[in-house]
Amino acid sequence: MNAPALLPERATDRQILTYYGLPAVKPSLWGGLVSGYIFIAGVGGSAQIIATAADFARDPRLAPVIRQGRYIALGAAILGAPLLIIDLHTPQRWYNMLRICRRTSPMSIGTWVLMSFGLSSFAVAALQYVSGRLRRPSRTMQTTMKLLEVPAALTGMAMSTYTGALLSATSTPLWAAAPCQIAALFGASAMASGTAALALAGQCRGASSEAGRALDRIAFLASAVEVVLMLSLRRRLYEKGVAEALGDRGSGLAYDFGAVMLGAGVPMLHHGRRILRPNRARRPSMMVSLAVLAGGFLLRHILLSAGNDSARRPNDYFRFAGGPRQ
Amino acid sequence: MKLRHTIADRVAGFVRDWSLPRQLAGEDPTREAAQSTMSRQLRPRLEEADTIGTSICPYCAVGCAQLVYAKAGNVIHIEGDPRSPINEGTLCPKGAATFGWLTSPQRLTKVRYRAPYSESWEERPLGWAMDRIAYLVKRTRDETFVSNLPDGTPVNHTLAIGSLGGATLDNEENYLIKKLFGAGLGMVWIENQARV
Amino acid sequence: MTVHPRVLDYPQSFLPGVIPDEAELTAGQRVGAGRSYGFFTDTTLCIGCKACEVACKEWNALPADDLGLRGTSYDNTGDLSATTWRHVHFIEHIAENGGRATTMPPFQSNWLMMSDVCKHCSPAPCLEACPTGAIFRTEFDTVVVQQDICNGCGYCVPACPFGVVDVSLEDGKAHKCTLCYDRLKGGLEPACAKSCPTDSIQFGELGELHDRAHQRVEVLHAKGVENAYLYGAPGTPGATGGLQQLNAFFLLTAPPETYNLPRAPSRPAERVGPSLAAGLATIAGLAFASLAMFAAGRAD
Amino acid sequence: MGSNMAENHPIAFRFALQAKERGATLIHVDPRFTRTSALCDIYAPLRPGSDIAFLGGIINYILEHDLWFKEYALAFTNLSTIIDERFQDASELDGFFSGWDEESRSYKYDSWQYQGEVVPASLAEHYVNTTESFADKTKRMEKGPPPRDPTLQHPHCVYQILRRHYAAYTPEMVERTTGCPREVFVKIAEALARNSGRERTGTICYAVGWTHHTTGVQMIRAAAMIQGLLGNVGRPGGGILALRGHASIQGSTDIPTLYNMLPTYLPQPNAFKPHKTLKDYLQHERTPTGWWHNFPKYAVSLLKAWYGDGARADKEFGYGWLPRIVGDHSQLPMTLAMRDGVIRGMFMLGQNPAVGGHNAGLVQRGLAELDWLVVRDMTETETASFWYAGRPVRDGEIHPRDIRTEVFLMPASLAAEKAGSVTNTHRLLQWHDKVVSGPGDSRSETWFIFHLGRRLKQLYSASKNPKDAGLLALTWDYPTEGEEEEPSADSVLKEMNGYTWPERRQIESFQQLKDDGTTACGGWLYCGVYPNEGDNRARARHPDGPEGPGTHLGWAWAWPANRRNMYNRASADEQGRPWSERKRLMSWDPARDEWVGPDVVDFEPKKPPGYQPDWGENPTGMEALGGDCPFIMIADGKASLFTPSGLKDAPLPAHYEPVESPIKNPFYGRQSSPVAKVWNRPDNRLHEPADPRFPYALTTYRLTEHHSGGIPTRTVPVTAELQPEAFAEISPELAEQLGIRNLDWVTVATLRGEVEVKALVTERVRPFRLDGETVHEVGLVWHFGWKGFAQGDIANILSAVVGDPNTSIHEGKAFTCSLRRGRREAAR
Repeated sequence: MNAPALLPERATDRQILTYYGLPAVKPSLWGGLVSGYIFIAGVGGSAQIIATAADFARDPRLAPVIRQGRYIALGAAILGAPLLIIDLHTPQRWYNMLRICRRTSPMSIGTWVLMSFGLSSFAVAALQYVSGRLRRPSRTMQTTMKLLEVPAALTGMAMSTYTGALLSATSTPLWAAAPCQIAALFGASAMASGTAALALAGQCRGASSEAGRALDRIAFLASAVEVVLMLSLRRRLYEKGVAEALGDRGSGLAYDFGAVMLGAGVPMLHHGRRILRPNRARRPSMMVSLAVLAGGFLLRHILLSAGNDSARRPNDYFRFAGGPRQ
Repeated sequence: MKLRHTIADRVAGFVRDWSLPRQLAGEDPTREAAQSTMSRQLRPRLEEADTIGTSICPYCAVGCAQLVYAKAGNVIHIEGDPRSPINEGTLCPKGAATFGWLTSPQRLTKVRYRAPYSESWEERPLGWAMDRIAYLVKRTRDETFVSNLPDGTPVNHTLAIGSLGGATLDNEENYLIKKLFGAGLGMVWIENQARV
Repeated sequence: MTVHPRVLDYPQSFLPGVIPDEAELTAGQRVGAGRSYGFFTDTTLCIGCKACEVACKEWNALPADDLGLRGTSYDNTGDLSATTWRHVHFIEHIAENGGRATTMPPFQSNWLMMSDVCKHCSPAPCLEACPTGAIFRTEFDTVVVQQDICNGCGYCVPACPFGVVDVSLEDGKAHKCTLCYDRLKGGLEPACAKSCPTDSIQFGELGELHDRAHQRVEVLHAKGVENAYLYGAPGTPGATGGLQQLNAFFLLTAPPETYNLPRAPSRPAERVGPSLAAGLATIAGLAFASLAMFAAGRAD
Repeated sequence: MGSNMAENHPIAFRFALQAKERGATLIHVDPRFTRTSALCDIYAPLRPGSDIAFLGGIINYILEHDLWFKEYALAFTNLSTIIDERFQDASELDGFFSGWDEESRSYKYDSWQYQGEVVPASLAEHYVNTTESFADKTKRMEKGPPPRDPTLQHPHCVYQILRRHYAAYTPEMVERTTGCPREVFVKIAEALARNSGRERTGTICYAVGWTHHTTGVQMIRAAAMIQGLLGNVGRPGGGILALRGHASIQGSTDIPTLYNMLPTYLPQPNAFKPHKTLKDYLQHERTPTGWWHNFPKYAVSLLKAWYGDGARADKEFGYGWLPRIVGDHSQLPMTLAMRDGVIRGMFMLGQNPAVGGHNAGLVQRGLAELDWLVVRDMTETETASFWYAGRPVRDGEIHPRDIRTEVFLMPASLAAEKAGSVTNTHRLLQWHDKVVSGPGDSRSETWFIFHLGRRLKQLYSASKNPKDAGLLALTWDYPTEGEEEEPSADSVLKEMNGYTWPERRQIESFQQLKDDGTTACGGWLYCGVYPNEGDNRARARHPDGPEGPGTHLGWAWAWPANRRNMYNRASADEQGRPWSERKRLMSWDPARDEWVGPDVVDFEPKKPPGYQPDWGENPTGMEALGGDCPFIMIADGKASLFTPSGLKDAPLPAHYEPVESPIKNPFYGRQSSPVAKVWNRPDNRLHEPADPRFPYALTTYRLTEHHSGGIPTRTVPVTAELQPEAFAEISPELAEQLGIRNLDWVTVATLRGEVEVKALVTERVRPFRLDGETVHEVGLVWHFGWKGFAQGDIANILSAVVGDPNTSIHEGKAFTCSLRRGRREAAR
């Protein structure tokens, strides 16, 4: 029992393949607030990861990186939650997010991830701050920090990538067509933004050059992975026939130049050059870090609005949902 | 269910309907664990009705029967009567909108009067309007009543007053209209939508 | 003209109370918790009268959304939304190769009509996406948005593979057809199914509805309507990609896209796993790479 | 045909679809492809106004192919009756029938009568328009049976006349006139004929699609002839079903707020007929044979019900007080009378002529001429607001300051807010309870009329003037309930049912009515609805269970005498045996010596099928009708395939073009019906036939989502949003020709006025190929106005005041118009 082939098509009858061109699914109601949150969650999560990685490397010269990473992570957690609450259409019932845990809902998973990341980041940052004030930090404080930093990093990883799963676990054609690519891309972009944030923090607050070099290498790797993933995402969307939303002038150009070139391509080259000529030892340019951060936000925002736009195109959705290719 | 406003209310409500503990205790998070107290105690509002009468749809001539649910003198819902062999509980879009018609925001509740040459409505009591209409009917009838034609044929009518209406009215209403206007006042211009 | 025998127990003109188990009189079965109920919509019986749209709005006191003349045949409703939980489609295929059809294949008109509604899928993507547990599966196996819990996060809106549920900007909550959850509790048939003049919308227990639907398709095929098929019953288009069945399923006679329905919708929850895995894998890789780089940095 | 059941009577269509499930063939013949056509097996396009060509074609087809049901037609119709030899049909007189009197522009019936016998009409106006006086000629009806030739060879028997008259209605002519492809027409004729006979029956459903024509009555007559020939009358699944519009339009015709009738089809006394005295009235309106022979009992009982003790035997029971009509007082001339200032005061009781009245611009100008206007409705209707928002005011023709009309707008109660009975299209009187009171000052019409009557009686109480005696004698003592003093509808229904006088004991059936003043009955046909105290049958809610007979005699009450299938004696053959087991309904049970079956027999229960009148005794009334005469209301008891008297335009339907038609009449020289009521005056000018200025065929109609004038659904948000704006439906071909795109504003114009609506370009409307010439059609929805949530221009601004000669019903279904892109100039 399968659906019959198309009725004999007539040139005049445009609505044969759609219902008067009306949308088949509904776009999400999310906008700048949500794309902002996704970006910030990424930065916070990866900042915590980098801080923890630096801590495990047990290189005293990385202390500022660790400290700044933890504060950035806490800042992100504190800033993220209100963004989400404001975006609710009945914000006074925000606490209902903690009413249940639904394994099938990335937003439910995300809520508990945000909770745990927030708490652990707060604890680590608090301990960090207190130990910073004491001349001789007690051993127990050190060990608890060491103990808490692992869950913080792990939840940081989740923070950076669950938002990808959140988008793809919908019926919006553009998001649903590339679940793995989007989540991976958000992860890579998060790391790039995280390192950029730390590089910026380093310049403002002062950091050792070794830390700078390590950050360069990480930034280069993250941006490279990001570029690769962006291009594979674009190809995947074409394969699935849902790239139209990203194809037309507006978001297509923004994606190609803004996110890909500005956000990842240029920084990758810049960090690459710095790695190849270590001796030039110039300080990593503020502009590049800002570009990465801007590119990171732009990437999320474009994917979000392009996704909403693709939901309004019935032909995109029908192609995604097993409809006839044409 | 009172809308929860105060913080205490919110907290109490949250705790009462908190699904996590019930979920951990093994309840299905898609079903019982997620069900709120309001959903558990939900009842159809028809059960609040204190009077349930049978009516006939006021729209077309198929004559579908309707059940009218009323509470404290106000209609709360109207839907098809399953006992009628004509519609067996079903209703068409107009019949289903009967409740909407009775409670339409555009319904008149007061008598409106427009004086000759005036450019606006005025509100007037019902009794005053009835008296005024009776007076006008008598005046127009007395001025225009014809008992016999010039050739002596008895006609006993007035051609100056007309009445339109009845296809949407009950038999009892039509009967009194024809009885008073026809047999009583001698009007002949009595018509209704049967010819529209 | 056949009426249910129990009708004879209520001869009064003024009834003492709501007729108990009225669904038995109007749909031929009592409604009981623990069984799964749904709609079978047979579009070959639909006369496009929109009684379902009106009955739904009257029962649920939904406000009118005055959209004006849309020019899309007799459909001025446009789509399901937070204030419209039933929507009748009108598709005109009158002209065929220049001429106008006069003798038409039986049971399938040149003017397709179909009353669209929430599919009450099982499993339900909106339910699986809902982070607050506002959307839940009732004791009648239907899917309902609980207005006292929903905080308007809006995640169910893009999750729904059929674009049904929507968040109202007036009251900030998600709304969709509840399969008349309150009426079912009172033993009443849902308002739209009870009102449907030609029983195109049939309410009943899912097992029974599936048998009736398959039988109806055989009858139609025998009468020459070859392209009649079920949409949403287990193993048919619409119940695909992880969606076992749609509790509100349809009998259609044209490709699903004509009715704005996806041919093979998929269950979004199935994308959570792979997506999270890919994301975590990538970032974990980068994390260890950065650890390695830090460590290398320490060496020299 | 002539109706759109799925859209306008959806619940009735429920059973049409159930019949289709059990193998019935559904056929829809309509100018547009509608939601009914979508569910049918065969759809035939039909140019508006050409229905008789189509139906005549079917009669021709049935006769030429010998498909008619012989035993039924010969036994129960007047097919074999011999007509006066002077009769000539339209084929011989190029569109006229014999008896045409040019000077009086009407027909004399002499040549239409049975040979040597004058047949009184069975309509409410029994008077036969023959040159000789009616009274003495009719006596001969009792002398002997009408002349018949069962062998059908006689050149003047109805069968031969039909063959001659319909010879021209060949399938080719049908295609030329209606635009319906020949093979589709033949397929339909075949389907109808094959599904009739002993084992199968077919039904024809019509509505205003037929009545809204100047030849409307003849269209329905043509369908009656087809069903008579095919033996589909009085049998289950047969008949001609009138899908009436309003909730109680049948009731408002039975208890007629109509000018030409007294309750339950008694003729209104007419100044130009021998109705001077009660004796003349009874004698002339009483038919010698058939049920109407009981006429005097019903007339006297009615007068007794109205005037009570005032109706004294020596005072003609108050007959003198009844007003006489002096011509046509229907709504069409009423519009003109208002416009000419004849009418000075008007009551609008739930009617909205500013939208529903034809030539609506003229109606609104007429309203401005009134001294006073009382509008009773649930909202401010277009009629109530004409003086500041009407078309003449908005176009600047008149200003509120110049309108002297004193307007009262009074809130009215709706169905569940008042008790009362409504009569549906199946003659069922169904009671609706008063569950709540209307909002604020809303009152029912019974309240309004009762209290107005009480005030008038009080105002006239001192008058000795004989012209007021009738009013003072009116029985007006209905008990009232509640502090609103709502008169008891129950008591009014009891009066309609009838009771003995003066004891006022309820009467069980109209057989007990007397003409000596000892019985009072407001409506003889409704006698039996309230047989004894407290037993209101209209309120009975006892349907049959699934095993029951399925006639549901316990659910409400059908007039006459709760018979659910009219003329159901015809469901048995001459010997009283059912035509077939499959289509069994009533049959003669020799053992019990009476007619038996699931329905109440529409016949004298004890009259055996073999009974023949004893002509030697000059039998009158029902004795003059044999056991094989199921049509008891007709003078000879047989179905009238040929109508000797009663119809003003023709004994046989002949195709005439509508008064305004895009083409010439292909059948005859005579273009449109010679006796159509046409008022050609400056404010009601008509188009010439095939007028190049107005080339398109215009038809108006309603949608499922709206009702009558629109107010009952346009003021309800949930239905208003379903069809929010007025629109005109045009074919893609016409749209392309005029450069109109979907949803463009267009202006439709006639000599009466202009209307601007949006265009809905759809393939459901098609151009008609008529003999090489293409005629385009414009469909216009007519129930919009400037009030309510859904608004639009009033289509009836375009229509003209023209009417059917018999019923004075307008021609809203077929006239002509022009169409252009863009809005009205006046609006810009």
